[in-house]
Amino acid sequence: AEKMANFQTRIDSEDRIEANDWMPEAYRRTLVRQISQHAHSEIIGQLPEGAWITRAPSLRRKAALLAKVQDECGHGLYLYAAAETLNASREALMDQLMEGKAKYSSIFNYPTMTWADIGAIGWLVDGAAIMNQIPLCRCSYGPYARAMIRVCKEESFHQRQGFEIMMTLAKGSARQKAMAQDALNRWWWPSLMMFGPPDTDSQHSDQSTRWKIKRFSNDELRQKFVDATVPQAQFLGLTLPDPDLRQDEVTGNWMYGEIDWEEFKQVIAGNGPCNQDRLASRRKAHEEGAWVREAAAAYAARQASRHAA
Amino acid sequence: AEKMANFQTRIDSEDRIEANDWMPEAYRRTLVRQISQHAHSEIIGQLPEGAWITRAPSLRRKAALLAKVQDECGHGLYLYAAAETLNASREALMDQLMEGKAKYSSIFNYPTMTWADIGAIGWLVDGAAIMNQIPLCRCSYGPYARAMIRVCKEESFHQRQGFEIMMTLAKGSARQKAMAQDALNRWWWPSLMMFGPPDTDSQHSDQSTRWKIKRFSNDELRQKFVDATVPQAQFLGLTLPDPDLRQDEVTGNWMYGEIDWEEFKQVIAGNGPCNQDRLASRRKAHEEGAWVREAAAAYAARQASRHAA
Amino acid sequence: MVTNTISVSETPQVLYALRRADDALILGHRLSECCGHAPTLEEDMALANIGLDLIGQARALYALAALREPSLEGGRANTEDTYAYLRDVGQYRNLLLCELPNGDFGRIIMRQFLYSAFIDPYWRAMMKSSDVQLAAIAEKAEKETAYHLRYTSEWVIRLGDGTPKSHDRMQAALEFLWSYTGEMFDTDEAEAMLQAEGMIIDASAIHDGWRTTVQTILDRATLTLPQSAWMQKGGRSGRHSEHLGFLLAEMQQLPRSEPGAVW
Amino acid sequence: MVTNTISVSETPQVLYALRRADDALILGHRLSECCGHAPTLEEDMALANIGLDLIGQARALYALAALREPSLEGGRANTEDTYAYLRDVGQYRNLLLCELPNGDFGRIIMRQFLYSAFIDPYWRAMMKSSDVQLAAIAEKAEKETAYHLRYTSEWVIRLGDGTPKSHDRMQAALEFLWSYTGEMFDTDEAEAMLQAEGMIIDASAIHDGWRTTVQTILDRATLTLPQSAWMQKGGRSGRHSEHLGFLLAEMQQLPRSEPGAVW
Repeated sequence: AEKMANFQTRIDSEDRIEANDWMPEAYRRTLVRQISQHAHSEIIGQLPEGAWITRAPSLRRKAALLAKVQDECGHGLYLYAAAETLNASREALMDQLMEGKAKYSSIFNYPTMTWADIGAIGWLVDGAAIMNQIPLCRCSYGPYARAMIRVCKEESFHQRQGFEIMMTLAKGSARQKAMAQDALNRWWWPSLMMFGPPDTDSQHSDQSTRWKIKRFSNDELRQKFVDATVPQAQFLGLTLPDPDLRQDEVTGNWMYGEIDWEEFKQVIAGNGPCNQDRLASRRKAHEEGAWVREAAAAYAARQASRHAA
Repeated sequence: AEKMANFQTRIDSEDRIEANDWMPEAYRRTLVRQISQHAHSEIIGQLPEGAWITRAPSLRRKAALLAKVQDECGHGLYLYAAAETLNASREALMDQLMEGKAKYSSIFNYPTMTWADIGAIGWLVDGAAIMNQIPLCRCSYGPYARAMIRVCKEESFHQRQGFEIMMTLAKGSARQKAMAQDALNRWWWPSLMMFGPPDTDSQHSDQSTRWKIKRFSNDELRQKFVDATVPQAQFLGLTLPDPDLRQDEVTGNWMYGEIDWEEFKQVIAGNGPCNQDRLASRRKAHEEGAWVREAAAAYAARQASRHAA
Repeated sequence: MVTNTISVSETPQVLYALRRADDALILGHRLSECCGHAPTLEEDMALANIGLDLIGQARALYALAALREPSLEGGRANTEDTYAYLRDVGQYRNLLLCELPNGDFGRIIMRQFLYSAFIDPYWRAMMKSSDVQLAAIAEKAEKETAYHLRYTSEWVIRLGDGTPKSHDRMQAALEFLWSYTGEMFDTDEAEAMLQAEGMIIDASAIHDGWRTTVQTILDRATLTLPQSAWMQKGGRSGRHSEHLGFLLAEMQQLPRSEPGAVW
Repeated sequence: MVTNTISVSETPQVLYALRRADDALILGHRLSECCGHAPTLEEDMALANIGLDLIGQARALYALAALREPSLEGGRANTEDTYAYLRDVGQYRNLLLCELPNGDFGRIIMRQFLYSAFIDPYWRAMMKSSDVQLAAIAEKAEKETAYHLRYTSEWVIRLGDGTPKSHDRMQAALEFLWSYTGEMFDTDEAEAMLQAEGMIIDASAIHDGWRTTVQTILDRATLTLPQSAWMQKGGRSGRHSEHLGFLLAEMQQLPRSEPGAVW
């Protein structure tokens, strides 16, 4: 109990908790869950965008997209490493993912139907992710906070790239503009869902806030995102697919229509358009790579024993 | 010896030998080799054209090509069935093919690079095949002769389709015409090689001729093919890739330049551009289908024992 | 101007014909991908046959759509080939079920079985359409799909009740495909109008019979109907999986590489 | 007129640049296909890295080709994107080796190793090119390919000398790829002209060193150099395998679906 009080005192004084510091088991568990979900999201997040690397319409776009998807893999690596500082092995976490026991961001269960989706993901999905993640750069757990600083830096670059793709399309031919609008129509609502359930329904939040893992509520972050994004859409000359959208005269906030939380629940429950495909892809890569990992382990073991001998 | 003399008498009087008739072992062996090579050629021949079914440029062409490749599979089936009348099992023959021990027509070791290749194959390769096969409709072995009648009928239909594709391209845009010419350039010489080595080098021929398995020499058939094809190329407005091509004033035959028999030898020896790909495709289909064949056999056996019980 | 992407005036009749045509084309295309690669020569021929039937149905239905579509600017009309080759992924109206990648022979068979068990009674009922052209298409198609259903039913039974391995593969195929079957029975306002006119039947009316057929065959195949009731949809309104884009990239490459050319 | 297929004036300098650019682009594209699907996250990143390096090299080489190509009718000039997206399969000049399908991770590694063991010393020698732009491209590329060679060598050894299964797979990969290695060392008249000017080196001069590198690594990997001496060729003159057409259909689909659009 004394330890616990000390711990909370450190948190309250904005001290960073490090891997070897004492921490409550629930704090560790919460972090492992959150960090690993985040890591899984990066790895699964490679897939929808990865589907367009081979079809990117210019070499510049192709290189940028490949680099971006590679960055996501890198983010996954940092994050698994952060989770490992909490004694959760990457292998075990990835097994949970492949067994369908671990969550990842529901947004990646939507398909990338056209090239404009690559723009929309960069603009909206990375935009929402940054909104979620910037406060995490000040998370009480040091290794996570440091990973997030790096991640955020790269993601804001990706977000600008995505916006630039949307701009190019929005200023392009009628077909390109329609493509951009269609992508916006499909990605807008799922992006809003990325901030999680409304505050009235959200679990975990109170404790996470006390521990300074979470610094803003889901609805606060969602509102920030909407307020940032509406003017960007206007700038692009695209229409957000929300007839109820209007600016509050007093606060200046953009009030949005009702989110289809039933859809969100279904996607989380495994019924999104691509859940099955995503897990199947991940499992396939894992299974097809088994012989490689085994061989590498066998070789390393033999090298080690040779050196020992 | 008496049997042998009787046998040759029947052959000489243009009698058809049937499956249950006595025949010399060498006759049987020669036929099995020839029929199975022919069957293999049909099955492997599905692959180069099959590569364009999914990319055929109109629905009419797509349906025609799919039907054609299906016909080739059907020809394979008739021919394996003809070989089975000579006590050679389809399974054993296909195993030889997959092990690389059996030959098939060398032409199918060239790749189909563009859509025009589908035209060129229909026109030239089917054209050459028909030239080779029409005499086989009168082959002394009944089951083979009957299979060939059916095959030839379908192939002359395919040949007309191929010519029509070439015509459409030759009358199309500059790019389409260039595509047709390029395909002709690549398929012309390999088509001439389809008739086999020059008569001066040809093995097996004498005995096969006596047995009325073979009725014309390689060079005779090759000449017929060239004579038939040159006017067709002229009609298309395409140029045969042979600077030495000229019409003999006396015979009216078209004299062609020297064939690169070294290339032919290499392709036969397994070094054609696609030998490796073709066998790999066949093996893959076979391996991936193993569980299906096993299940079908298990089911059939169980049904049989249920009926017996 | 030579165009490389068409627009379609999707009146209810046109939309109806395109939906059915797209189902047939995309599924036929998937089957055509296996040509030369099936587990036996007999199955190679059978799958090609089914593919050919479907492509033929698609052509008849596209021709009908072209006939019914209000003519475009400058009097140009769409054709089977402009529908097939010059529409973008979001303009395709096929069931998600039809665009799923082949996977192994078991999944190919199971997909075809689940579809045939729907489409065969569907076309049979459509033979009574008040639209004589649709009725004629239905009559021809039904003859074909009756065979597809028979052929695939036999294989579902054979593989389901074959070896333990084949049983597991078929059960996995069924689970994989199951959530894509609901879309077959969906109708919308556009179709409701045509139903009211007696032009088309209500697809949802086929559901119970379909379920019985499926249950009967699965029982004989010793396979278990999945429990999950959640059903995917989107294809009918142009919201497709990531798979369809790759299929179209390959299929449309040549016509789109040279706008206006004749092949 | 907006065109959807370009013609290229293939002077020796242009042809040279396109050949090297096409090698890099096509191989880079193949590597990009694995992104998200590698056996480990580290290898996923490494393959993407190599892919990015190659695509970068391709862009530099296409830019050089564009600079050296005599200007087209109407003063239009080709660009990296017209070269990549608006040439037909027969206009591509890459090695057959680069277009072969990925296969498993072992084959990907082996292909990259065989290529890197050639191209790294090649670019090192090209750093002395009399053409300053080529020399600069070579200098940048060599830094990258030195890493590719190190990375792939380590994996060839690790997998060759890993488990019996991995050994067999690597030996099979080597046998599969071997006949495609000869084309790397081919030269022709167009290149001979540039060699005479000191602009480029003779690729065949790299052969012995390449062979030594390969032999050394294969020895450590307990793999056996194939006996067969027959070598495939064709890519340099536009005679490609059936694989390249599928790759291009996918890669070029979008730009060719809308001639003249900016993406």
